[in-house]
Amino acid sequence: MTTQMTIPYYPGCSGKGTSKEYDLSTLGICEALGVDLVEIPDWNCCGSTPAHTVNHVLSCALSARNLALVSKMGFNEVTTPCPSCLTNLKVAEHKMHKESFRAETNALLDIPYEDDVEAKSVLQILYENVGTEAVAARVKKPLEGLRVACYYGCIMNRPPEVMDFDDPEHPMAMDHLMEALGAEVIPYPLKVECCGASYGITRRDIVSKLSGKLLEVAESLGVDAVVTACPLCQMNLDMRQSQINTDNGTNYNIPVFYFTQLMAKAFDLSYRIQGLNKLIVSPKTALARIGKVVEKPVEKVTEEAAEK
Amino acid sequence: MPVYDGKELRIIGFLCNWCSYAGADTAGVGRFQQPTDLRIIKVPCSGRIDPLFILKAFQGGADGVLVSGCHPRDCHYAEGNYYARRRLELLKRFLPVTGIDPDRFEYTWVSASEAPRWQHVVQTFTDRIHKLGPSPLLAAPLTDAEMAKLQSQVEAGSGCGCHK
Amino acid sequence: MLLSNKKEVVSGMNTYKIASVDAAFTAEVEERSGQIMSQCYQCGNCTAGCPYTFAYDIPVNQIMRLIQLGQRDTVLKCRSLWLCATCQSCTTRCPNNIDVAGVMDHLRHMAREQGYATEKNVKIFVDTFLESVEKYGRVFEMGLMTNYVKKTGRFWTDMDLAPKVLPKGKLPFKPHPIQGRGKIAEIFKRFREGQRK
Amino acid sequence: MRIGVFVCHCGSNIAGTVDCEKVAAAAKDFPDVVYSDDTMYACSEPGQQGIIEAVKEHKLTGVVVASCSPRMHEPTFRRAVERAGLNKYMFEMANIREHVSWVGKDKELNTNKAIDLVMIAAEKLRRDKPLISKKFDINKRVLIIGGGVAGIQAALDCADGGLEVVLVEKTTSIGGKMAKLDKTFPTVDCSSCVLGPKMVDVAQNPNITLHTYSEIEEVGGYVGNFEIKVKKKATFVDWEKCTGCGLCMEKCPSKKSFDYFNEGIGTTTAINIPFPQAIPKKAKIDADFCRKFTKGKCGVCAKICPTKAIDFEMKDEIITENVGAIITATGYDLFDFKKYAEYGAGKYPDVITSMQYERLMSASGPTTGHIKRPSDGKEPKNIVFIQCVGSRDKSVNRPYCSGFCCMYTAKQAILTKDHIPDSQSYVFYMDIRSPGKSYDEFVRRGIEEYGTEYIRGRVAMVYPVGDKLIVRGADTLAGSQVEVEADLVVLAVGAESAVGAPQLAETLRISYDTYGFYMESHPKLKPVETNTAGVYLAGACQGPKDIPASVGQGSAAAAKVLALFSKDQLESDPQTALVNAARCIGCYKCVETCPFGAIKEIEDRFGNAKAEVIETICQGCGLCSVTCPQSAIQLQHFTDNQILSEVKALCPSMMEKS
Ligand SMILES: Cc1cc2nc3c(=O)[nH]c(=O)nc-3n(C[C@H](O)[C@H](O)[C@H](O)COP(=O)(O)OP(=O)(O)OC[C@H]3O[C@@H](n4cnc5c(N)ncnc54)[C@H](O)[C@@H]3O)c2cc1C
Ligand SMILES: Cc1cc2nc3c(=O)[nH]c(=O)nc-3n(C[C@H](O)[C@H](O)[C@H](O)COP(=O)(O)OP(=O)(O)OC[C@H]3O[C@@H](n4cnc5c(N)ncnc54)[C@H](O)[C@@H]3O)c2cc1C
Ligand code: SF4
Ligand code: SF4
Ligand code: SF4
Ligand code: SF4
Ligand code: SF4
Ligand code: SF4
Ligand code: SF4
Ligand code: SF4
Repeated sequence: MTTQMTIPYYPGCSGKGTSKEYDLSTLGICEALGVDLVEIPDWNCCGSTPAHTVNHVLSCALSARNLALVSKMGFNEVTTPCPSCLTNLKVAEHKMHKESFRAETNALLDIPYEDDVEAKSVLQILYENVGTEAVAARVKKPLEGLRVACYYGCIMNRPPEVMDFDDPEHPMAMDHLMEALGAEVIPYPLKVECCGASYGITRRDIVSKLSGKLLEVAESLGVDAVVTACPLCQMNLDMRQSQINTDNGTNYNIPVFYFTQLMAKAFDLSYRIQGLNKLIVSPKTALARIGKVVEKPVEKVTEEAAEK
Repeated sequence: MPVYDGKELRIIGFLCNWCSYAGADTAGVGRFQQPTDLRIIKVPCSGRIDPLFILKAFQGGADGVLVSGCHPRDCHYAEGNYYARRRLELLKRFLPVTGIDPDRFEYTWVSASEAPRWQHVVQTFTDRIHKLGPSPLLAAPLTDAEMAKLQSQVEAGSGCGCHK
Repeated sequence: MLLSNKKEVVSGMNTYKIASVDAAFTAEVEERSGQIMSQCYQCGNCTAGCPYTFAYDIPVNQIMRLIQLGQRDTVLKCRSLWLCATCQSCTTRCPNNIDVAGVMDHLRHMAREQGYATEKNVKIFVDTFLESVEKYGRVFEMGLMTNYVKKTGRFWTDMDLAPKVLPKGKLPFKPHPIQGRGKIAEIFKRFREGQRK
Repeated sequence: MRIGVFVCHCGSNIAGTVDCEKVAAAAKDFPDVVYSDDTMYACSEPGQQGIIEAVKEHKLTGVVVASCSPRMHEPTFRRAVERAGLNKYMFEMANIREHVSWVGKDKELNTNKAIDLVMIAAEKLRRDKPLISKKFDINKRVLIIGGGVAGIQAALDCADGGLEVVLVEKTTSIGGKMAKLDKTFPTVDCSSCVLGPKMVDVAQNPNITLHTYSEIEEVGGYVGNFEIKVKKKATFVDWEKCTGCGLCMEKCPSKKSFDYFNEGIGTTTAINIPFPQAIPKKAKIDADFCRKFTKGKCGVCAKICPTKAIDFEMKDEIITENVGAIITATGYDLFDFKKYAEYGAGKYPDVITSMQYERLMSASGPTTGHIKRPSDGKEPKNIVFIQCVGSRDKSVNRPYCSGFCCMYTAKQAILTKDHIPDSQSYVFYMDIRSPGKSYDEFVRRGIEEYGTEYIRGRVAMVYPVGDKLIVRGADTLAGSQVEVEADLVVLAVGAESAVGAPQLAETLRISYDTYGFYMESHPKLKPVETNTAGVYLAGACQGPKDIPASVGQGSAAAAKVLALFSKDQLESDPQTALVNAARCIGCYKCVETCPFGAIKEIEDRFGNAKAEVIETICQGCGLCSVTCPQSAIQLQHFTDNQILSEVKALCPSMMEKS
């Protein structure tokens, strides 16, 4: 029951560096699900947040070049795993509906961007085009017993007018995918709170505070792991977890997966594709839970009450 | 708020008493400024408006004619505006035959509470008429005979819902 | 029980002169952002949701108020502008549908154009990032770090991470420039030419 | 014809941007105009007297007043003209205030426009004919739709005035929202102690016929003689037999039915009497939850009922009521709080609506008046109230203020302290709106004596941590973000128009605004009238209103109906259609078109088919005039000739030709 589709793929710079495992696992699971990701030839960096904080025409030009490349491939859709890249692609598309803006932007480009190309996150493609049923059907080793909190990051779904996917306050796509893998999803209330973004380098105190809060709530829910869809979130929560512990006097030890890694795990794909060795906080203990179903302590109470 | 100073055009509005006339009043009460070209004729219901009135207005040299009534479903007389809509839609399609630019005619729905909407309607319609300029018909107005012929054409319109 | 209340003591009130209201500033922000400032009724929802309020010198709803009051310098010199992460919380929840994050973005542009940079390191980071993009077409993360450290003259605060991260092979030591990198440099070049005009 | 023109200054309202003298001077040159003058306030007593004297002195046969909207003062001037001895239809008005002086600033352009408007009025007047009203009998019964406090008050006042009242209520009991409230501001007296006796009065008053669990299906006729079709929905209990003993409720096995009266806090049985003080106190089966209907077997209630009242075969029934006037008092409904996902509304059980909170506080509620939070039944200590949820919020299309939520929140915070002395209430607000007698003092008392903590700012999000809810808001006065750890969050949901309000308005042929609230005839001068003769408004159906205002309007509407019925006959509006039999060819296109069935098919004395208008039924829409191929049927006062004369007045080239 696999969907056969081909779609241009924009990995984003971090996919080739700090979030290599996101890139590899994305490619791996998509292949397993019959989604053929074709990397855009010679794509360039979208400029991430820095570009649009400097100038919108410049920022959109960087993304428009990529969109034009997609057009040239003969497609009108593109997918990317990274929410930051996604935002830039979508905003560029959105803003260029305005004639004058389009002209200004195209003036910076060699090949003007004239068509409409819709950008979608890999998460959206998996959720909408592939579907949870097909995902569940592909599972070889269900993640039963693994208790996860799904964290989407601040810009995956916001602002809703631009992103146009899932609920902006309580998104559920990743939750449903994780459920399809057999994992136990604990409702995580801070799904869309900001992790501190790229201030890790300039203002480490900010990231320690914001990501610290995310970990604090995750720990209070008693989850085994946090699941993310954003390279920056993952980096702040995983790589900087030790810094957070130092700064806040805490002692968290919560592994932080990309959702695609857990899919690869459940699909029983190769270790290289799973890329679990790339994680800083060791996922060993968490993964050991798989197969051992435990009692739910906290959440049960409120859910039953809600039923009443 | 551009007012067409010194070169007003002749715009006639037919407004139903219950919704649009009241809406224009509400706009007045709220001091929603509008261009001054429009002259309003009050009728009980948009369904009272005979396409003939509109043709006569154009024949007499009006540069634009605006009809406004209650929103569909909101008619004070239950269904008058449905009749109006059918008739006016037909008239709109017939206007080119008469040599009148159909852009000089518009019908719209404005309720008693929609003062900003009324202001918007008057502003955009007046702007539109000024873009089109004075009606060229003034030079050679239709004769009454031509008029009568036209009216019979409108009335005989195939499947004309307005005169069922 | 109030959990946290950022400023223990509210910093003293300033006097602003009504005569100092710079209507042109308000108009410029409206023109650039496409948002209508008078629609903000100061409910504070943006500040309530902004994850960075604790780090801001002026909370975002007050920035909106100061724009209404045409306080150009106070706004463009504030540090908050440089700390906003464009997380979209404010935009998503503003009851008046104001794109607050967009306004912050445009204020940053204006601050930059006027040569203000009250959070110097943030500006340096942004500049360094874009230099990397301009040079290679993609970001070269390792190079970015090195250059940032060079420019700020600060010891690399993430040194503690090095032993953990480097062995994972996630930070290539060499850039992967794209073939079309000349094209990217040109985008920047044309952009600068356009700016000068 | 001798026409007199009077141009009103309205102080500076008109004269400020229109040169009234110039308008009056220009009018002197219009055909048939023999007198023209300007006047300071035309509607004032001296103004009207001036018109009357001029009519006599100059032997005028028709009058044009150029002033405000005819919707404002046409009746005033018609009466003046009548006092001067003319037929009141020999009068036209030019609207040079709402349509001229108030919407344009250029005095010259305005003056020209005013002259044009006077000209078309004079041209029409030249073709006006005297019209005589007919008298007709009225049916002195009144229909009241909606049995909330406003409808109850109107019903009792009308009944006291000797009128027969038909009260139609959608749910099974009257009482409306007020019946659900615990105590009411600003006196904090028990809601059911105030309302209960009134409800009983309704039940006992011989002049009041009560149809509950009923809705309006169709409205025909006109002021004085409406014909109403009322749908009595099937309750599956024969109310003639049901004594309200409640045995069925004890035994019904379907105990998890949705409890509408308690706003879903707690559950009820499929067969139920919504609350102990219900009027009428009769049981109804909720077919969505009854096992007999959903599963096909049960019937326990039928076996247990001592009076054999249960009737599973019962069908909806349509009955007809004839009345002379209608008061709508259909109230309001509450904003769907689930739209605020950031507050976890509908997701976290301890985030509830203000109305749910009323039920939690009420002694007759599911917790018998002990405030227990829904999740775990614990008594909350920190309670956060969030204001303006679904009000003053453009992003959810509710830009208006709901008016009473500031006050009920102040009340709820005070009552919370009474219930739980060691509790602390926090109110996140944008503005405190308390403009009523003793209202602001009440709010201050909450703050000063009960220690309610008011925090000026909206809340961005609510999220649970452990068994607490973290409320993150802003304190814009302190210029900071603030977090409160709450046990219970109460959302002050705003008021919106009642479900089905627009549809009912269409049935009644009255107007409603963008949000479904009914439009009054004039916001200041006719607050309980509608634009449809004989239909009046009371209570929150016209816009959010608290109890004192709703009751006041209920009485006001009743007074209007009593005044209407103080005469035995009403005058019909003579602006009706009239058939010119000589031109009529009997095609009956008009008969097909008339939405009111006002045209009869008759034969003249030669046996020719002709049409004839029934004056008392004709509403004066003019649809028939446009339909008639012979122009034989003409709406009087709006004939083809009259309207075309106005068109001609505006079109110079036609003027030249004719
Ligand atoms: C939480 C809360 C607390 C409040 N506390 C106070 C307070 O302390 N003091 C105060 O002054 N005010 C208070 N109010 C306001 C008060 O509820 C209203 O002022 C009052 O209920 C308005 O009365 P009403 O009769 O106009 O409308 P409603 O009470 O809404 O009654 C309308 C009735 O019409 C019926 N109906 C609706 N549509 C139809 C239809 N199509 N056909 C037939 N019947 C229909 C309804 O079923 C209902 O019975 C409070 C409101 C809320 C939400
Ligand atoms: C500056 C201002 C602006 C306002 N603007 C508005 C507005 O824009 N819109 C609005 O809706 N409201 C407005 N109002 C409120 C408005 O004035 C009142 O709502 C309204 O006048 C109340 O009418 P009333 O008949 O109850 O009282 P009043 O207007 O006070 O009339 C009472 C009358 O009774 C007479 N009287 C008093 N005592 C006696 C006695 N013992 N014997 C005999 N006669 C007596 C008085 O002389 C007076 O003529 C405004 C008020 C102010 C002060
Ligand atoms: S949320 Fe919107 S309205 Fe409220 S203070 Fe911020 S910008 Fe203003
Ligand atoms: S976009 Fe900026 S100002 Fe808005 S909430 Fe996020 S960080 Fe704060
Ligand atoms: S008649 Fe109308 S315009 Fe004249 S004074 Fe009275 S209210 Fe004003
Ligand atoms: S239906 Fe029968 S058992 Fe139920 S309340 Fe009525 S009389 Fe009693
Ligand atoms: S038949 Fe229905 S209402 Fe009666 S007892 Fe059974 S479930 Fe209850
Ligand atoms: S009454 Fe108060 S809480 Fe209600 S909408 Fe108005 S300001 Fe908000
Ligand atoms: S439409 Fe005209 S002609 Fe035909 S029956 Fe009616 S009045 Fe007579
Ligand atoms: S004017 Fe004509 S169509 Fe309208 S109600 Fe009267 S008879 Fe019927």
